Amino acid sequence: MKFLDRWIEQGSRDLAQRSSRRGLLKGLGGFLVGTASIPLLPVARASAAQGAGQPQEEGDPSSCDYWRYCAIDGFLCSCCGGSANTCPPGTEMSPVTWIGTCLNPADGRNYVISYNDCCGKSSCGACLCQRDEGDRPPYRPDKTNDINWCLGTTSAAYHCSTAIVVGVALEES
Amino acid sequence: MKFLDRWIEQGSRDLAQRSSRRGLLKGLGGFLVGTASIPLLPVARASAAQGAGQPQEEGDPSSCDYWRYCAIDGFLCSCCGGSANTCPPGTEMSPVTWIGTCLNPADGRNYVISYNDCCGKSSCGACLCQRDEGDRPPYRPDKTNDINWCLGTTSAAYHCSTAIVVGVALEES
Amino acid sequence: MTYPALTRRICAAAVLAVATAGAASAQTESRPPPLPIEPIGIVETLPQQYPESWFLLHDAAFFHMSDGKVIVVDTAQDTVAEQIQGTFNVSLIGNILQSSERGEIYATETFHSRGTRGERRDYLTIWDQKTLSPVGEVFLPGKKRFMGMPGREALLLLNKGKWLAVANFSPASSATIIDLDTREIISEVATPGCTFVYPTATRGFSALCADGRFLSTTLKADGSIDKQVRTASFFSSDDNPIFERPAVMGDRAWFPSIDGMVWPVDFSGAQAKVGEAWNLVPETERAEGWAPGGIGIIDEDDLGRFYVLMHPDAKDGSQNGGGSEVWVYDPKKKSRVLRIPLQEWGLSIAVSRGKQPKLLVTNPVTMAVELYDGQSGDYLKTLTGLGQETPLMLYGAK
Amino acid sequence: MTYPALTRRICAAAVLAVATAGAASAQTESRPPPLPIEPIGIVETLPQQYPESWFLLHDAAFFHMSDGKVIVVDTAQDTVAEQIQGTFNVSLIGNILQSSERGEIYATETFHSRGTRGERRDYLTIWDQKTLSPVGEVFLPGKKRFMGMPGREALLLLNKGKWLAVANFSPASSATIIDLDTREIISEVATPGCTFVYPTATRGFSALCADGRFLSTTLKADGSIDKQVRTASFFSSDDNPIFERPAVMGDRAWFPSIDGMVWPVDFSGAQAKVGEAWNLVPETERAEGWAPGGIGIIDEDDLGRFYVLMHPDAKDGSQNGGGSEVWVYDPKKKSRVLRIPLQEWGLSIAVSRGKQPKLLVTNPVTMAVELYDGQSGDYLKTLTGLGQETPLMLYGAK
Repeated sequence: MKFLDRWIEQGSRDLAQRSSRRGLLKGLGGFLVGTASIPLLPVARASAAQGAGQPQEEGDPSSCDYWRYCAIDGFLCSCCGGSANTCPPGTEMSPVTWIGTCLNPADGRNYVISYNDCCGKSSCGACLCQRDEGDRPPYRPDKTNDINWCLGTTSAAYHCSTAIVVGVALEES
Repeated sequence: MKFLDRWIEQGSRDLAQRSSRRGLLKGLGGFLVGTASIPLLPVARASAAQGAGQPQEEGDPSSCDYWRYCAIDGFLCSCCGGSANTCPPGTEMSPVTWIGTCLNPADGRNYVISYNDCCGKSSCGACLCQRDEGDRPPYRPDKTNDINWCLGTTSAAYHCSTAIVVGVALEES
Repeated sequence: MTYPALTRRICAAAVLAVATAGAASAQTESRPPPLPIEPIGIVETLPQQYPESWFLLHDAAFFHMSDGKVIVVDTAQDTVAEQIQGTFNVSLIGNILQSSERGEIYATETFHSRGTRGERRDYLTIWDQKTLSPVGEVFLPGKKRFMGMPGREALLLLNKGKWLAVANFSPASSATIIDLDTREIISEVATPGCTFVYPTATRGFSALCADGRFLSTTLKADGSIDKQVRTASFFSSDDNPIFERPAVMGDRAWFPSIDGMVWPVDFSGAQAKVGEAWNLVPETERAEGWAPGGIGIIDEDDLGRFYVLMHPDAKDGSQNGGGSEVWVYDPKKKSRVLRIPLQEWGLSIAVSRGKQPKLLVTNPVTMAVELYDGQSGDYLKTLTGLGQETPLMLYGAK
Repeated sequence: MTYPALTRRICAAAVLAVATAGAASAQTESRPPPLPIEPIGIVETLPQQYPESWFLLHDAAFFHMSDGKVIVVDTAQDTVAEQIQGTFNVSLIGNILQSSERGEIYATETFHSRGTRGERRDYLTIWDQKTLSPVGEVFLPGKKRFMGMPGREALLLLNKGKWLAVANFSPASSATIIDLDTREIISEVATPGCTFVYPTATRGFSALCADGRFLSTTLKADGSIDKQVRTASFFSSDDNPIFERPAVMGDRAWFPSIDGMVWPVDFSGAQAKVGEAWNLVPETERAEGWAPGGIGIIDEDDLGRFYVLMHPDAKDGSQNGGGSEVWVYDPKKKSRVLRIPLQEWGLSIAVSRGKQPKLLVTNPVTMAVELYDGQSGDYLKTLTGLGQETPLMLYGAK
């Protein structure tokens, strides 16, 4: 028990409280926003390596910084047995959801991303990611990630969120 | 326990991982055993102050070191809105349970302690305490704390454990 | 329940020991008498009225949502054992509302027949304040009760506390009106394009619309619609959205916007009246980019002031992330009266009732809650080890 | 589901954008073509047979027991995204057992109609290995399925994998026999004073008794009792208790005792045959007080060796607390063949199948799991951030 006493005397109590809750800090505390300081990794997508003649994207789909996740708030299905656009085994994808508009740095286009939730198992718990860009309160249902989108599914249990390309947004230039 | 000392010397990175999981370390990791190094606090029990003519006990019923908890493994009801021998509001006390034999240092007697669980709400989560003295595997039901004793209650949800004096054990001397 | 044979033997031995204990101690003159046998089965209760120092911590358990709970805490105490008064479960990110007049706490919950799968059933559970036991429930049909980050705007007491409105979102939006005397649903009011329930007149509620208006509904004595009217649009949910979370004092409310303004709203009549917005950030500090942010971002005290969780360097995406300070406002003067720097960071706040308000803040780094003095702004203490996972919403006890 | 009006508008705009995207990119010659529209609703599946590097982590969620789960993990991978293959929920500290022949995982679960309250119902849930979806369930009547710290001795495949035995404890003890072809209960066998289910003969099971014996039961083809016999008492549950957790290889098992001995048991016949105990601790190290301890304290590999979680300075109360080393034994030689010092501390262990066994250990300090080489004892890696709360039991995938 002595270690506890010393530990408290050391004044390290506060430090020690942080722990794996750091994950919560990132997600629920909202400090984590995609930054350019994190290098983008090559994505495992066959088409990405095939040059300008093929559609391109880059980045790590299991990283919160991945371009598609600009408006996300939840557990990344990529880390839960699914992928950026598929659900983990035994879950069900919600047919209704919120959408975001994210810039794909590999081709300079803005895409409409549909953040369909995977439902029917409890919180995946891995890779909590909160970016919230363009997020609006629930009175704007199309743009809100603050509600449980496991609607129209057989179970309301939220497991993780995907980020599916559903179209190119209107080009600015 | 030495590994813990070394671990602390290693620096605050590891320390930072410990967090409120400290509770788990104590309970599930089983390092916490009542030690005499922690001073016993006066218990809020009217009879305790009244000298040798009255029954006596001492210690802090919300501390894992409290004498009654010698065979306990679970959340202390004292920390959950109950006390050492009562259940928190809205729970139900299990009628069957395991028993331990604990030495009351205030009168030098061994008492039979009944660790009735309080049931019907999910894990209290506070003051996890695992001491396991005299604990036996579940094939010895009267002496096992490894099973969920929320049996014979309307709900099987385990909330916390009490430590009720049900008798004086046979005196050794 | 029957013990197996062996257990019976052990128990018999214990009882025998008790019977002989008196004799044993009589032989040991120097010893005090033995501790008495204690009764089994006693369950604690709480006071009829919760003291001012009590708070409700809604731990929605973001990692275990079907096992969320509310922890009733006395912040005046110094140890976990004294702080925790009791708990009750709230399944699948529900919402809660306390009626001290009725001595009840209402909670929307969702259950599945197999935990996270199987048939879904939604309920309003009615908890007794004194026993923390359920004293009733109302089945909520249609699998549509609002289920999202917990907040104060999904449940509303109206009609002098006799009725309860439950906001629905499927994503079609409506409100279910429940008679709390009979514990039955008396009506459902569609609120197309508008969400949540804010107090309006005596027997009505307003909802907040995607096109920047309020939809105000007044109800007849049987719960059916008397009148539904929309205000003019006063904000753009694309360009200068407001938070859905206001400070509410009687029939007045203040809605902060994501860009740091606040809109006063008069809910006393049958139609919400939106006043002129004023800036939450003093002019000299605007370059620092302060704005509200978090989950439970706002609360009010009994001294007529409201509290907002603020963060600097606001940008798109930071509006739900919490803040480093709580700013206190006098809405009559339209000015900030106190600035409370937090120990670390805050995600949600709540204020206690009474003449000496205390501010409780969820620290998302440690998931502990910190207590501050509402008048001096002084940090008072940290409450942790309460068995909490993610106390996403806090409420001063009523 | 219908979107509200506004949502429909937004979605229409998105579709319009897609339609014109081809034209837009044609005008921008230097750019690659846009990403294609992706299908919605795709759900992953797993291979029919789980690779040797896969483990099942049973996270009983000690702080949220109704929301326990199993995480299927590939320990050969280096990132969380690659490691996690999927999860399934197991409610209220259930137990699991995998049948790779049937491609199914069995889990005992308990549900209440209102989460933690209301009617209790127990089930055996049958999960498909490939889809991690439930493909069947068997209602377990009597509210008596064993519910305690998870382990491998509460469920047993027997009759060449056609039947499943479920240990009951109410605290009266019995076993329920389920036919896995029909997914129906075929019998219930009382095991008075004896608990758990260990393999015995082809169509039988043994239970471990409070008086230090085994009760062996063989069954008829219809599941009814053929014969029940008790061994002589070989230990005292007061003085030299054994753990209920053996290493099992075919019809042989090794039961460690709390004081550091191990009892070999031959389960090949209709009656368990207990051999002579030998000491797990080499003579020269006995002064250090080594003994087994933890939750999942023991496992075996396909090389005929078994692994025990050991701690020094053992005393009354330390038997469930875990250990600092894993010791590997050759039961034929009755000797330790490897000593694996853990990075920090271990609470439960499991070993993978195959010729190159890996050892996975729950670290109760961080609740991460650590991987070691089963032959060299080398530390290989730590897996964490898997969404786990308390991975109390581990299983090598079958």
